[in-house]
Order: sequence, then structure tokens, then C-alpha cells
Amino acid sequence: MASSAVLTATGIVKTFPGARALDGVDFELRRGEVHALLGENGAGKSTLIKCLTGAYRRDGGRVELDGVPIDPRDPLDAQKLGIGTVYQEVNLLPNLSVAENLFLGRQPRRFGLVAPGEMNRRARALLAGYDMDIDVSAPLASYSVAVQQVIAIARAVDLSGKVLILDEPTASLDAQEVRMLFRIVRDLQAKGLGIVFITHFFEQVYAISDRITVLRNGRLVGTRETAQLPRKDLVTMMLGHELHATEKAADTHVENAGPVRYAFHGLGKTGKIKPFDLEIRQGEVVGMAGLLGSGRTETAELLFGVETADSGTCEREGERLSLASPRAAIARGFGFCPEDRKVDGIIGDLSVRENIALALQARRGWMRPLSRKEQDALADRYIKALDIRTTDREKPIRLLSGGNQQKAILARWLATNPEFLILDEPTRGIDVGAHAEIIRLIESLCAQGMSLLVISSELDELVAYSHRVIVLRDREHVAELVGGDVTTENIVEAIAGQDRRRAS
Amino acid sequence: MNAKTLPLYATLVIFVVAFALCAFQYPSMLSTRVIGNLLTDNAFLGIAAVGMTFVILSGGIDLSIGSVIAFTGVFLAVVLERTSIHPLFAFVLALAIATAFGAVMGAIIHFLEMPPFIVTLAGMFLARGMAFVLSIDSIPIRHPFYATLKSLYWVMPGGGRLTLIGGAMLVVFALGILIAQRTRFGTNVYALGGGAHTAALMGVPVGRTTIGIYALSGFVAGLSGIAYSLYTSAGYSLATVGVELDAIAAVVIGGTLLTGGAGFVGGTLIGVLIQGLIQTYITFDGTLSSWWTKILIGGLLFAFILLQKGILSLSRGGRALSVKGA
Amino acid sequence: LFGSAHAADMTVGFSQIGSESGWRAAETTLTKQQAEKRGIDLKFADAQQKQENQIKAVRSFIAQGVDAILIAPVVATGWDEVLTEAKDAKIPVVLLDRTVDAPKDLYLTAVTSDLVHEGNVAGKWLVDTVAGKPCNVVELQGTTGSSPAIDRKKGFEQALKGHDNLKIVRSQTGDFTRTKGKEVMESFLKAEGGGKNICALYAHNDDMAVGAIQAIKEAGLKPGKDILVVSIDAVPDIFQAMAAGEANATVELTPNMAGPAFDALAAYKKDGKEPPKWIQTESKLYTQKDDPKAVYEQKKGLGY
Amino acid sequence: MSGAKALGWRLLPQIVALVAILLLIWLSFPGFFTVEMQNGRLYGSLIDVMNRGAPVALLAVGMTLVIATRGIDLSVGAVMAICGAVAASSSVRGDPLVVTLAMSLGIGLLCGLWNGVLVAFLNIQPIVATLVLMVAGRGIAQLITEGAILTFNDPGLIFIGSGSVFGLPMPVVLWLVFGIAVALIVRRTALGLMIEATGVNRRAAMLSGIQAPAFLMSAYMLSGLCAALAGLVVTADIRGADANNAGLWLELDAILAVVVGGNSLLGGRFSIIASLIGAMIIQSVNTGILLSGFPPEFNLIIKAAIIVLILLIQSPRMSHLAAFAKPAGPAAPAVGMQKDKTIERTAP
Ligand SMILES: Nc1ncnc2c1ncn2[C@@H]1O[C@H](COP(=O)(O)OP(=O)(O)OP(=O)(O)O)[C@@H](O)[C@H]1O
Ligand SMILES: Nc1ncnc2c1ncn2[C@@H]1O[C@H](COP(=O)(O)OP(=O)(O)OP(=O)(O)O)[C@@H](O)[C@H]1O
Ligand SMILES: [Mg+2]
Ligand SMILES: [Mg+2]
Repeated sequence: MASSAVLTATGIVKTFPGARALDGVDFELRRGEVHALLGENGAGKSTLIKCLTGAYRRDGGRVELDGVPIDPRDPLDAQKLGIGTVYQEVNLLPNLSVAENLFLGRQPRRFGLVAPGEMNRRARALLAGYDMDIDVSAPLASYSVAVQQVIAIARAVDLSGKVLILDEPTASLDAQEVRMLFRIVRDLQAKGLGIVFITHFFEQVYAISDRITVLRNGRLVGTRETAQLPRKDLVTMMLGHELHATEKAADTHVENAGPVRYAFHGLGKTGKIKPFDLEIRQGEVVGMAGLLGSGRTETAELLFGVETADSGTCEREGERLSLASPRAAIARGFGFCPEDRKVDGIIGDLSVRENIALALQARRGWMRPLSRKEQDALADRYIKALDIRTTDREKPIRLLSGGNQQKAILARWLATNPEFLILDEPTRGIDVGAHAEIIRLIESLCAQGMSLLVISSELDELVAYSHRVIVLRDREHVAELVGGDVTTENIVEAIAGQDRRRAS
Repeated sequence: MNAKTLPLYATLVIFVVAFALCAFQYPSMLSTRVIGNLLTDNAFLGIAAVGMTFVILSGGIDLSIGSVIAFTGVFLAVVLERTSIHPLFAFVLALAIATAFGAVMGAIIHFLEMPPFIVTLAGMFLARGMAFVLSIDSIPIRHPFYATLKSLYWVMPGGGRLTLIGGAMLVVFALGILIAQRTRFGTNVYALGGGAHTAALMGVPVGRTTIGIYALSGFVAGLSGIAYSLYTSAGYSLATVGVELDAIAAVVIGGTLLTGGAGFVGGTLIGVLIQGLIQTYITFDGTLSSWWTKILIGGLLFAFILLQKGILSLSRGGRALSVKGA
Repeated sequence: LFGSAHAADMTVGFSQIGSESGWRAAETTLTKQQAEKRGIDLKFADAQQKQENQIKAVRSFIAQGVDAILIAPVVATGWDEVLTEAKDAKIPVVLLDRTVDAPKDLYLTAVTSDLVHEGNVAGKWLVDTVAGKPCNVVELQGTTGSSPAIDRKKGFEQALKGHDNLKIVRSQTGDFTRTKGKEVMESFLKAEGGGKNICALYAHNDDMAVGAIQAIKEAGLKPGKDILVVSIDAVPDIFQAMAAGEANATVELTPNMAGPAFDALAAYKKDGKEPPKWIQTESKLYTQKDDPKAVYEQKKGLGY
Repeated sequence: MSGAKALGWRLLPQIVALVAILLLIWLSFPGFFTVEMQNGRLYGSLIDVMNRGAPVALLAVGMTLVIATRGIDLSVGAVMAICGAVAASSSVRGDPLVVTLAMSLGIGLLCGLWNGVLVAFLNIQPIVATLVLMVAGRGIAQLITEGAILTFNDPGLIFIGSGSVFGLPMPVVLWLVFGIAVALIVRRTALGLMIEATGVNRRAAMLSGIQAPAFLMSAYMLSGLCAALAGLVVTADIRGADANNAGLWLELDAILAVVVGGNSLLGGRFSIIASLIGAMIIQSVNTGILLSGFPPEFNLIIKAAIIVLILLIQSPRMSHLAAFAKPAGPAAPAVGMQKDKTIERTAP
């Protein structure tokens, strides 16, 4: 019984104007199994999910739940059928309260009226299971991506009677939250639910999944038992060829960073981040580690003039700078690739080309437009270089897959050829191939003398390319690891400090 | 008092202060009579504004309400003049038509994916046009039942009257608040305002809700039409031109975001009263020429908005880049 | 002036429709002038074209306890309630330039012209002028649904009844404005073979006529000769047109409604003498014979 | 896909709608397309459409940019009245034409500046921000003319309304030239891109270094300028400033034109040319109604019906079909992408 299929999809076809996203894909999910769905950026994972849950109407193929053919007209239908889903990109409503988001459409009622007290109580109870103790009546927007992600998961889990689908749920979570998530997934598994799990983290795939299905360019490559599939083969399945010596770009440290280029003294903003000193050398990569909410993004936003510091100074090779606005920072050769792609990054309706050209154009000013030719060349170069999967450069960027959007934003900043580039979670949601590429990219950039500040929750990644790592805790810079001390263990040590935050 | 309800309180404070100032300049404005008039004279606007609040909360807009009010008035007048059916039944008919009208607009907006602005603009033309076709002339309503309805009022201490329609407005607002805050439909409205696509992914029945919203707006506009025909005991196809703008202004002054998703029905009531207050103040002044009247209305409107902004930014240390793309 | 002595130290509230035309502006100016002349303290309220605002205004006049109220009603219906309130407060109400269909005892008197009669006068003039010759008339209506538009149309058609040589071939609304008057006239000209089969234009007000005259000229025709132009209101600009021979006749609607109203009020206050329920102002016909230049000179100061 | 081709696809629904309307009118009024030369001036219903459509077309130009920034400008009607009044009074005062024009246009820009400041710096919602000027503005205009119609007879000013160049009525020349000029400026520079970016995602745009406030301001100021031009046209047309009625409710027509032009009220992508066509569509409807000879009480119903019709023609559903008709590029590139790449740094 345990091995019988709960959800089977056969010959799923989905065509978008100008793109066949899915081409006869078969997929089988068993009771009580965790099924990893893998593939490069743009392979069609999210599309497949959306076809299963009725978010898209499929153009062909059949879907069965417990052997009964189903055709959910919209996500509501799917929910009713007991399919809970966390879509890629946090898909919650920022203007509603956390509790309302959790119970939208199924609020507890008394005398036909919604009972807020009751709802909030349940919401708190629900989140308690995720070690999260936050004000559930506050609007969702007041919380970070991470918190929102956890809430989205909680909601989906609560909704899923038979099937739980998670599309890159761990993208913006740190190790601790991931561990917690896995604990919950295992419980559900034990209860006999089928769980679909999309991610680009191999550790997680091997840690939790029973079987793996791989897609490439909208076609099914195959389904394997996780136990019988070595990493190397998995990579080959995904990319269609082997991954040349990339991932072990690790211990190749470039010790000889140039002279100090930027020096920040006592920079800080009350309520956001405690004053800190920071020096960045030419051709140096400074990593930044910390728990969610430790204030890494705040630090970055302060450096880039998004938040105006209420204390501290900033010098560039001795001369004073004022970073009143992003524009000012950009004029000084700064670049900032934000963490929240959807809200701070993409200009959804504009084409990939325009999104890539935007920052450069903004710096040149509107009077000196990049000619269409230049823009095309620019776009093409980065589409090729970062391997951005899109039918053509004129496609609205919102129609790109998540990972490819991330690459486009990165391209936007590389195009400005900055001296100092701040990357907040640059590899979030990016596939193995591209992941390796970006790490190589970071290294080649700093080899060419660019200074980088990289925020990431992936510690081994940080270790791989950082000369120095700053560790944050509770909105304070607590430690700095240099050279040989830059190891995963040391970072974890520093993050944990004496008192473990939010011990579970 | 959290960040969400802040605009509401800000508006309330402004209104109270403004009223105090007016009363200081013209003590006779403090009479319950003036307050009674404030409610009665703005009843139809207030009632319609409730519907508008829902529409705007959902990220839409409804330009048709002014015409629907006029149409309802003419319809009632014509029916009561030419047939012998009882007003109550006529009311039911009118409400049915208005609701259906709204529902159809909602359906067009949802199924044909057309912008509400244009669909309801067409609706505005259509409703006004149908009113013309029913009767160009203004028709008085002499039915005794109207007299009885008008005779229903509660005399407040101080001679002010809380009339039927004035009371009706308050009731409608109460119900509106209840629907917005304490029903699943209400939450769905806010959800649509927060982002229709996301709402759909979260399982909000977008189609049903959209149609419901515009049907509600139509129903309330019909109600407002009844109020207006009671108010003037007549039907006139040129009546209530541009009421939709007054309603929108009331809603926005009441602290609701035109982009949808944030705001309160209660705020709209204050918005309506603020506008009524401006009118009353002007008539009390009685020295202004036609043009200075307009200029002053605009000026006061500006002053209110500015005050609101001020209070808000004072009470929350506005973030540098607080504009978040929806 | 006799009445004025008593009228003095009287406070009168005046609820004006708004300011949608030159004529309206003139009425407002004259009302203020007349009040000043009699030492009356006039409280003025502009209703921005909205009946509800007029009702609000009257209510607050009552609340302020004025001695009398003037209303220029935006529409005939819907006044019973507020007029009753005024009556209860023992405040006499005088209606200006339009009656209301409310019980006559609710107001003191109405100082108005007879809109139907105006249309009639215009029609009669046209009938006499064409003298039996066949003539296609185009009509520029006022704002659809407004009582002047309805009544002036009615009166004109009455006058034409029985004269089958005259027929109205086209009738559209020009919203009482010059721009629309011109635009609509242009389309009339196109629709009627470049204007060759139009012999006369009847406009519900002079502003539309003035606009139409320009359209006719731009179409290469001679207004006043190729196409007769008759309209209503007698605002200064139409007299200029008449002087230039481009317009033929206009029916005066005097903007001085307040004068008679104040006199009636004064008499009433003095010795409770009820004036007649309807004080009709004269609807005088002006033609090119009446020395339009002179009339223009005397009228252009009145704030039209 | 080439730019021209893209534009073609973009404008298709509007063009179809326009043609449909024109044919509809032609059926009810055969003489519709006849255009002859009359004393050195093209003359005919078609010309009337373009001529009478001038104010809305001019307004639509500015309104398009404002809407692209996710805003809206309700004040244009009132601004028209103000600028008309200013021009008339200055002309009556006997100022030379240049002064008159300069003043009127300057005031228009000033009004736009006011709106811009309210929206961009005080962060007031556009609809209320401009509502203020919509209400007060008409008052200001009436204050200038004191409610009367201020007539003038400066031939130069009158020429703007009823003069003609190469047989085309001046207003037509104005909106054609101005509209196309703005369209070119916006697209030949990066202005359009900046405005679109600001409209779609203001925060992301600012994070990319765009001074969103500046571009908001420019949009509203342009809208003010357009309103001023439109005001001049209508004032010159009737040789008098009618502060009471000039541009009354025209803001709605302008917005309608922009939307009929297929621009989203949610900001972002915009096409000025499409808006101009939209304006012509609307004017054709109005003229058609006048020519049809129905009694006026049916005007609104007809208008409503036709608008719904037009929107049906160009509702997104239809354009979906069009999209599928487009030559479809190959799906996400198949196997064997070049895996060897190191970024050459861009020369700025
Ligand atoms: N609405 C749409 N219209 C057109 N093309 C689309 C649309 N949605 C997705 N696509 C295309 O379909 C392909 C698959 O997208 P999908 O989001 O499923 O990729 P993915 O596997 O989820 O990638 P990632 O790991 O980056 O999320 C992509 O090439 C994308 O550009
Ligand atoms: N797990 C959590 N519980 C409660 N609040 C949190 C949590 N995580 C983040 N926050 C809140 O989110 C806000 C900002 O988080 P932010 O994302 O900027 O931190 P961060 O260090 O940048 O983490 P990351 O970049 O990994 O998201 C802070 O106000 C923080 O209090
Ligand atoms: Mg995806
Ligand atoms: Mg962060």
C-alpha cells in the first residue's frame, strides 16, 4: 500500500506563446515518499507544478489523484482535493496579516462571522510548530523574506491532506530552518502524504528524498531511486553533460588582495543595525554570514544608501563619500544585487534586455541613451555568459523562471562594471551549473580587481570564495574571520556565539 | 493602535479639529440641527461611498454609481407615476436592476479581462442614457408612502433631525464595516487588492469575488438612489452628476489606498463627513463668489490631505524608500 | 426707492445654481448689485450645479435664521421638503428664473420668464420672416433634460405648428456651450449637403448660436443671409453678431430677476402684502432693427 | 522581431477598432469619407474628426506618460480652462502673441509642476493630488474671466483655432506634430524606459539608480503643457475663453483615449501613437453620433454600446489569440549550450 501512487501525471504538455515549457512529461508520486523534482533553471519544474495544481491549464496529458482523473480548474480546486502547495517566490499577500494569510478562505467563524481572536490563536499555535513566535496580527510585509517563506510553508502543510508540493522552499532559509522543515516533512511522510520537493541544494536532495525526477528543457529525463543515483550521474542527467571541474573551486584562495579601497567607520542606523567598521580592499571578496534577521541585508542597504545611516562615515581611498541615495552610490561605482528579487529586483513588465541595460542606462542618464544595438549586444552577451534561459531577449522578465530572473539581475549590475559589488544571496534559486558559474564569476571578477561583499546563507560557498568573512548576530557585527580561519566550523561557532538564538 | 489603523485615526482627529474650528468661527454650527443636516444631506453620497470603498479596496474603481443613482431615481419616479405598484415593491425592483447591472460589469471585468475604469465608464454612460430614455423630464413623486417615510425621523435634543435616510446611511456603514472586517468575502476583497494573481494562487475565488464586489457596489448605488429619491421625492436624469468623484475622494480622504488592499470602510464615513463639513462651512460663510467657492473647496481638500500626510509621517518614521511595488 | 427703506437691514440668502454660463454670471452680479442698492445683506451660496448642495444651502440659511431666501432652482422637482422647513421657520422664499412644482403656498412668489413663451416668440419670428417659403430648420438644443431645453423646444414647435413650410430637419444637443454649438453645427452642415438645404438655425441659447455662426462662416456660408439665426437670452456677444448682420434675432431673458424679487419681499415685509404667485419677466424680441450696437454697449457692463 | 514590426503588432487592435468605427459611420452616412478643398482648406467629416479630436489627442499625449508612471491626472480639464483664460485675458490686454502664448504655456507647466510635487515629493495618491487642482483650477479660471466668456480678436491667436497649414486645420497640425515629436523624444532618448521602469516597480527602479521623482515630475509637467496647448486650441476655436465649460469632463475622455489605446492603467508599457489613435476612435464615435441624427437622449447609450464593442475587439483574450498567431521562436534552447565562458568586462 505504501508504495502505491497517490498522484500520477502522464504526457503533460504546456505551451506558452513562443515557448513549449512542458513536452509530454510523466510524473508519479507515491504515498509516503518525498520526491525530488530537479532540473536546470527554466527546465519546467514550476510549470509542471502549476499544471498539477490548476494554476495553469495544461494543454495536454492527464492527471490522476488516487487513480481518479482530476482537472483542477484553479488552485482552489486543488486545495479542496487536498493538494497543498508552496509556489516559488513567496506567494502570500503582503497587505494581509500573518494570520489572515495562513487561514485565507477557511477562517474560523462564529455565528457566520470571522472570529479574529480564534484565528490569531490558531495561527500562533500553528507557527509555534515552526519555532516562530511573531505577532500574527501584523501585516505580512513587516517580515523578512525568510519569515514569509516559513509562513508560506506552514500554510501549505496545513492545507495538504494528500499531497504537499514545495517549490524551492529552502531557497531563503538557513540551516536551522531547513532542519526544522525536514522534521515536519518527515512527520507528514510518516502520515502517508506524498511530498514533491524542488530545490537546487544537492545535500538536501540526498538528505530527504526517496526518489528523484529530472526535467530538462521541458522534457522528462528520468526518475531514479535516490539511493541508486550518485551525484555525478545526477548532474549529468540535469545538464545533459558532465560538470567540468567547477565546484571544487574552493580552497584556491587568492591571498594577495590589493590596498584598502573603501573604509566605513561607525556606520549604523538605530533599530536597523548597530554601528560597525568595515574595510574593503581592491580585488577582495568579503563574505557576510549570519542567521536570518541578523541584519545582513540591513548592512548592505546601509552601504548602498538605500537606508540613510544616522551615524558614521564612508571613505574611498581616503576621500569622503556621502551615500545619500542608491544613485549616489552607483555614481561612486557601487552595485547592489538585492535579496528580494521580486520586490527590489525585477521590473516585471520590461523585457530581459531592458532589465539588463537598466542600471547602466540610469548611470549614463536619460539624455545619453544606449542605442538599441548596444542594448542588444549587452543583453546577448550576458544571456550567453550567464546562460539565461529565455526564448528571446524581448520576453518580459516576469515570464522567466525564478533562477533566470536572478541571473538577469546579476547581469544588470555586471553591465555597469562596478568597482564595489554587493551581492545579497546571489546564488539563491540557481541551478548547479549556474551556481558553479557564478562562483567562478565572483572569483574572476575579484581577480580583475573588483571588490565584492557577498551575503549568503550557504557557508561552504562563502568559504569557497571569501578572503574574509564578517559574522553578524542580532543586528551587530560580532566577528571577523580572516584567511585560514575562514572555515565553515568557525563561522558556525561565531554565529552561534555563547547564546544560541532561537534554540529549538 | 497599529500601523494599519493609523490613517483612520489621523483622519478622525483631523475631522474633529476641523469641526471645532468651524464651530469656533460660527458657533451656530454646533447645533444638533447642523449635525442632523450633515447626515441627511450626505446620506446618499455616504451610502454609495460604502460600495465604492469595497471596489477600491479590491484594486478596482466604479465610475457608474452617479448614473446608477440617477437611473434608480428616474426609474422609481416613472414606475410610481405610471403604474400603481407599491413603492416597497418598486424599491425591490430597482435594487434588483442595480445589482444585476453591477454584477454584469463585474463579469465583463473578470471574464474579458478589461480594466474596471473603462467598463464602469461605459456603465456610467449606459445608466445615464437609460435614465434619459425613461424620461428626460424631471418627475415628482407624490406617493403618500413617501410622505410617511419622510415623516419618520428622530428629533435629537436641540431640534436636529436624524432622518430615515441619515439613519440608513449609518446602518449601511455599520454593515459595510462588518462585511469588510468580519466575513471571508471581506478578506477576499482585501486579498484581491493585495494582488489578484497571488490571491488566485492562494485559492481566492477571484471571479466570484470580483462579480460580488461590483454587484455589491451596484446594490448600494441602488440603495443610494432610493435615498436620493426620498431626499428629493423626484426622479431627474441629470441628478448626481460626478457623484462618483465625490465618493472616490471620500474614500481616499478616509485613508484608503487607491491601489487597493489597504483601508477601512469606517474611514470613508469620516471622508464623507469632511466633505459635507466643507460644504456647510462654505454656505455658512456666504460671502464667497462662485469661483472662490471652488478654489476654497480645492484648498481645504489639499489641507486635509496634507494634514493626514503630516500626522502619518510624524507617527511612523517613514522609511527612505517606503514605496514597495505591488 | 420706496420699498428699499424697509428692505434695508434685511438678511437674504441666495442659493445660486452655479456658474455655467455668461448669463448666469450676469444674474449673480445683478443680484448682488440690486441687494447692495437696497442695503440688503446678501448671503450667497454657489451650488456647483448640484441640487443637493442647493438644499444644503437653504437648510443652513434656515439654520442661520435669515429673513428671506432666494432660490434659482437647478431643477423643478424635489423642493417640497426643504420649502416646508422654510415655511415652518416662517422664512419667505422667492424663486428666480424657474418655478418648482411644489404646492404654491410653500413659496412667496416666483420671478421667472416663461420658457415656453420664449421658444414661442422665437418660432413666431421665424414663421413671419420666411413668410410661407419652404424652410428647413436645424435646432441646437440645450443640455438634454434641462427644463430650458425642454420648454424652449416645446414653445418653438408650438409656434411652427400648422406652418408646413417650416420643418425641423435636425436637432441635437449643444449643451448650451459655444464649443459644442460649433461642433454640432459643423456636423449639421456636413449632413445637410454642405448647408445648402438649411435655411434657418434655432439655438436654445446665444452662446451656441455664436459658436454655430463661426461654423457657418468656416463652411463658406453667410450666417444671417444664407442661414437665418435666431436664438434666446440676448447676451452681449449676440448683439455684436447682429450688428455684423450674422445673427437675425434673439429673445431676451433678463438676468435681473432679483430686482422685482426684492421689491416684492420689501412690500411683503412692510405690510404683509402677498405678491402674485408668478411675476413674469418680459421676453422681448430683438432684431437687427433694434440698433444692436447700442444694446451691446449698454449690456456689456453687466458682467455677462 | 524588428521594432517596426513590434509596433505594428502593438497597434493592430487600435487600428482595427478605428477602421471598424469609420466603416460603421460610413454605412449610416455615405458622405463621410468625401473630403474636398474649400477656400484653401480641406473640408469634410473626416477632417472634422481630426480637428474636433485635437484637444483630447493633445491631452492624451501627456496623460499617456502620467498613466505610464502608474499615476493619473484629473486636473487637465481645469488646466485647459486656466490656460485658455490666461491667454484670452492677456490677448485682451493687448500683449503680443508670443507673450500670450508663453504665459499660457508657462502656466500650464506650472500647474503640472504643482501636481508633480504633490505626487513625487509629498507622495500623495495621484488621483486625489490632481483632484485638488481639478476642483480649484476651474475656480481660478473663472476668477480670471469672472464667469463670463472672455472674447478676443487677435488674428494670431484665432489662427491656432481655425487657421490652416497646407490645407490642414491648425489644431490637427498641432496634435500631429506635437504628438509625434513627444513620441520620438521619449523613444529616442531613455526617457521612455525610465518612465516605464518607474511605473512598473518604483522601488526596483530607484535601486537601479533611476531618480524616479524627477521622471514623475516630468510626466506631470508634460501633461500640464499638453493641457495648456489643448486649452489654447479650444479657446482660439471659439474666439473666447469659456472658463465655465472649457475642458469640462475632458479628463475622462483623455483617460478613455489612453486606455482605448491599449495602455494599462497600472502603468508601465505605453505607446503614445496608440493613445492618439484612441483619441481619434473616441472622436469618431462622437462625430458619428452627431451625423447619425438620432435624438440626443440616445447619445450616451450609443456611446456606451460602441465603447464596449471597441473593448471587445481589443480585450486581452483577443490579443492572446494574436500572440499565438505571432511567429513563435524556438523553446528554451535545446541541448549543447556553450559552457566555456569568462566575462569580458564591459566598457562603460
Ligand atoms: N507565463 C509564461 N509565459 C511564457 N513563458 C513562460 C511562462 N512561465 C514560464 N515560462 C517559460 O517556461 C520555462 C520553464 O519555466 P519554469 O518556471 O517552469 O522553470 P523552472 O524549472 O521552475 O526554473 P527555476 O528552477 O529557475 O525555477 C522557462 O523557459 C520560462 O521562460
Ligand atoms: N526567524 C525570524 N523570526 C522573526 N523575525 C525575523 C526572522 N528572520 C528575520 N526576521 C526579521 O526580518 C527583518 C530583516 O531580516 P533580513 O532578511 O534583513 O535579515 P538578514 O540578515 O538579511 O537575513 P537574510 O538576508 O538571510 O534574509 C528583521 O526585522 C528581522 O527581525
Ligand atoms: Mg521554478
Ligand atoms: Mg536579508
